[in-house]
Amino acid sequence: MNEETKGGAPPAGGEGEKPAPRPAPRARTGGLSEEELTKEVPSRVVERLKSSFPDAIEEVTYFAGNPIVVVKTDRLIEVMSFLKNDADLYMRQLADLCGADYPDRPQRFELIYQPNSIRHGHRITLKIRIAEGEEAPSLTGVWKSANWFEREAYDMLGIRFKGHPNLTRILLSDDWVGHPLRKEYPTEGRPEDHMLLRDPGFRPPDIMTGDLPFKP
Amino acid sequence: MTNRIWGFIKSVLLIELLIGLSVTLRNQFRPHTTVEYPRETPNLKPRFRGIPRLRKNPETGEDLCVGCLLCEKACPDDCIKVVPEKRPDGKGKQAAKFIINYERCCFCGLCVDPCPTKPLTAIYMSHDFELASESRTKFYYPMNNLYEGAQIKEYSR
Amino acid sequence: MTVNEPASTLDTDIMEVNMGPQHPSTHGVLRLKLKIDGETVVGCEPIIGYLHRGTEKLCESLSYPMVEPITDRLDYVCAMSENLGYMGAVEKLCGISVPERADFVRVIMVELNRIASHLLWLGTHALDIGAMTVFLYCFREREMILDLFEEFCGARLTYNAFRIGGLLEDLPPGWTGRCRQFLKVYPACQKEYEDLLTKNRIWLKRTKGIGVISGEEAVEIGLTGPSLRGSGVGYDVRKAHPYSVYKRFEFDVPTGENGDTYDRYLVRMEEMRQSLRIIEQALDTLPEGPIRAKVPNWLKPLKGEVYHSVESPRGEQGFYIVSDGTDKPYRMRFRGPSFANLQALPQLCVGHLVADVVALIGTLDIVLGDVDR
Amino acid sequence: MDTELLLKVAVSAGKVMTVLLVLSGSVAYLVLLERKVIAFMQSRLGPRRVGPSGLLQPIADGLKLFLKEDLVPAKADKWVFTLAPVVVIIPAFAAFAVVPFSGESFDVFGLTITPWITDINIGVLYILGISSLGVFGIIMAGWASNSKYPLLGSLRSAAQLISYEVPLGLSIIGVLMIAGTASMVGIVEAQRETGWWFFVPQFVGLFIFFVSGMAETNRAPFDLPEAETELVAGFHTEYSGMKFSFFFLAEYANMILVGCVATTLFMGGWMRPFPSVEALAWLNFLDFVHPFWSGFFWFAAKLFLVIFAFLWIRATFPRYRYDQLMHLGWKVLLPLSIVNVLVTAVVMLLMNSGSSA
Repeated sequence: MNEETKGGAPPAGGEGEKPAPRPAPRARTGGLSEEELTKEVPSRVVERLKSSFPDAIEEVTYFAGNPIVVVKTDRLIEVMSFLKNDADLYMRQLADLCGADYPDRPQRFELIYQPNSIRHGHRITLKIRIAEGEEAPSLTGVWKSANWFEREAYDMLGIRFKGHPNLTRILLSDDWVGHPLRKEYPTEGRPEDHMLLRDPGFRPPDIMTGDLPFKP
Repeated sequence: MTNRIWGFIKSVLLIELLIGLSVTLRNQFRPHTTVEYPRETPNLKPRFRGIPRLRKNPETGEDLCVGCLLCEKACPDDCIKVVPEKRPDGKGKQAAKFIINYERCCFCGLCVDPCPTKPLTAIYMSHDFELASESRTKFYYPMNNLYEGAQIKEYSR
Repeated sequence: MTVNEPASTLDTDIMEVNMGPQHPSTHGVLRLKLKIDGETVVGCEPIIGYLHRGTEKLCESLSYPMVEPITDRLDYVCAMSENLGYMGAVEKLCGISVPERADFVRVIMVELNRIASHLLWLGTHALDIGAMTVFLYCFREREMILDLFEEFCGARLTYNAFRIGGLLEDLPPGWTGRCRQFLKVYPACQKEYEDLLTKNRIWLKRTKGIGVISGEEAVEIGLTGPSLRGSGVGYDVRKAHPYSVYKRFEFDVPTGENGDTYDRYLVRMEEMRQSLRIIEQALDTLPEGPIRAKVPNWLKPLKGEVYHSVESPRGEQGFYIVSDGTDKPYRMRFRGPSFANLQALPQLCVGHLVADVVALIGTLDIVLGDVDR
Repeated sequence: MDTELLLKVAVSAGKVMTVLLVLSGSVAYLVLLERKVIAFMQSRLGPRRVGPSGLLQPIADGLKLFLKEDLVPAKADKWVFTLAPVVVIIPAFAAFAVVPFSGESFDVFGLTITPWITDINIGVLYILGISSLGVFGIIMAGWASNSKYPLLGSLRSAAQLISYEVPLGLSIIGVLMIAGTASMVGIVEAQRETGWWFFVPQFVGLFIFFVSGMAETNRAPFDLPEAETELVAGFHTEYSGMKFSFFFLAEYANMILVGCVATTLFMGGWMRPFPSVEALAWLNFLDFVHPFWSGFFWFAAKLFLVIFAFLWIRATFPRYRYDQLMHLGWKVLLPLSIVNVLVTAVVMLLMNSGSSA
């Protein structure tokens, strides 16, 4: 709708686009610059975590005002129990749990947790990284709500959780092959094949080659 | 105490049930809200998004489409295919083939946003929405039919 | 689920009943494996996934603007909230600030949609419990809202109404007047539903004390939205983590006391009134000005990841986007409130009768498009 | 062979056929009425497509049901499955034998044709007895379907019918005590004699009768056996075609029956309002055709009122839960009906002793 396409970063709304020295894909957002987005923000949760578990934290980054803490896998339950039960943090709710797949990394999967403190309004993104074949610790002992989320992560990415009471597929059928959210899983199948199975006489018109039942 | 007595009387007299009954009885005499659809045509608002169609310049009758492929790129469902060609007069391009696969279209209107022929966009969301058809091939249109509105209505009776 | 053997000399058996996926009151394609002893539910296992469309995978091959129509189809009952949440996530990811007028219009739309969604919930919930007239009254009023939406964005269910950085089109002329008209008409309509239900003894019998969950437990199991607030926890994303321009409006977050079906009903009824308040304030202070920030059509955000959540009518609707610096999201995660809420169903069901199961499905207000994604 | 007997049999058979036909027709149109009334209450229009504003809809529905494939589930007990709808529908129609539809008799060829099939001196008991037979059909249907939802539905239904039979029966006793007869015609005549229609002294009885009647006929808010949102369709989930339509007809026939009984016992049957007030005699305006018709008109009008109340309540209220229904039946209605009987007895005793003294 707005100005588009004709090369070059558009002049930004508000803050102004940052000029050059940035790695490969040039961001074109019209919004804040990288510095502003990745700026460190004071966070009580991170402070407490750093002081209580100095050796469990691998990495702390910030994006858009939200701290992202990477925790060592074997310390996860400890850290999470602390987050949940510490009176100062009191993150009683696990809002979300999801996995992400990075096939080129040595530790292929990331599990991303979003604990949430209803009393204090804290929020933080917590991550662990695990390699393929490795088992992640299950949080079902800490939060009941982790149950289905972990089943979903297993279903979609094939991450196994140690200590999960019922680690079965949840969204896909039990006889499904593969884990769809892995990057090597194809996005597109061929729905036409199914059409052929149903009606052998039906020839799908191929829109891309213009092979149509009429002259366009 | 009086409250409790009053409450008891109320509950014996079924007051709240009678109030409920009065609501339904009152509504019996209100005008109905049914739209008897195939008999009455629904009142479509100007911005209603029906199936996307192509449009000619209403003054000159020329094709508005300049074959820029922006709609093809913007479509989340991959349902538009445009084959551009040079215009006969040599100025710019036009669409030689313009195919919309209505089987896949999700009526989102994202193809209209980037269309460069402002203010009258070449592709627009028409008010036609009666798409049911007996054959899948009917969902692929010859380009000529894309220009005409209200084509697909096929049912009878 | 442990099954208590009834102390009886008669040989009794636990019967397994399949409720759904095709059943009149499962609100879509939810399947419940119920274990019943007579009519008492002793075990309940939800089986989901019949509507799984792989949207998270699909989003990885679409550019950022193209995802919006997909968010419409997650929770199709409140597509505006989904739109707003997704827009918020992308704008957070890119650091785009939205013009004020656009934000106000968005809030009006989302709150109208909240009313529409609660109306649909009320209708179906009442229908499940047997009061079928409320269903049609609710739809009558919902139609008014949908007419307003149709006028604004051209669609009645899958709106695709907002664009990254603002709106596609401004409000049509005369829209605010018609919206005010609706605000004027609506409270009387809501009184009708209340007359039919709130004090009705049958309704009270069917909802009071059914599916009680304490606030602590509700937080633990991941309930959000009205289902959580019915248990007395006043957690509302609009207040706790204000997004858009919600900070500028005055509204209350209603909470229940007992955490039963009736309280959740009251909370939602009150929420509709609060939404009316918000819309009224927004209409009164609707600023003039541009409706869209300057955003390139072919958006390429920086490398990074954000979690953004909004208060959809069902609860916390979260969007987690991982960007790898290209024009397509690397990983898109939709945190559906219905998915998390449905997890509490087995806990709520056990010990109640079969007839209460439908009331409990209704009170959690699940939308299967949101559960299965 | 006695010709008189033959003639009597022929007349009876004719009346039976008439009642059957009229009843089937009115059941069909009762469905249309229900759909229309509820639609108007819900600001809809109801069926509109078949015939002028949907008037031919029942015929289309009946035709559809008649032509529909008649499925029997593979594992069902075929005999019982087929028998069940018959067992349900026969008592539903048979109970109409003692209902007086009007007060005046015809004289045709010297024969007096009464506007009721028969008038037996235990008419009320006959209706109670016959109508409670239907529950066997329902149990048979639920059991023979060999499916879980019908089984649950039929169990619910059996429990419900048996529990509500008791307050239903007790609620009538007050009327019987005042009238001093159990004949349906006699009760109407008794109402003419006392000058009061019995809903005035017996309003509690009428209330209990009405509520139990709703429960007996499985109408909302007591439609648990076929609670659509819980048990899909209850005991007739597996039925289709004609067998289904038998259940359907029986349900609506039962509804009309309850209406007829309520009209006869409590609302003065075929009498016009205030039958003792001569100034209102013009209310019998159909007398110019035949007095039968004005009686029938008033009977039908009262029946319509009762049935309208049924529909109205269905459109308004939520559904009870199974245990709450039992609670209402045994712990509220049953004691109330016993108290009603006692109070009636005491009052009658007092009045009688007053008049005799």
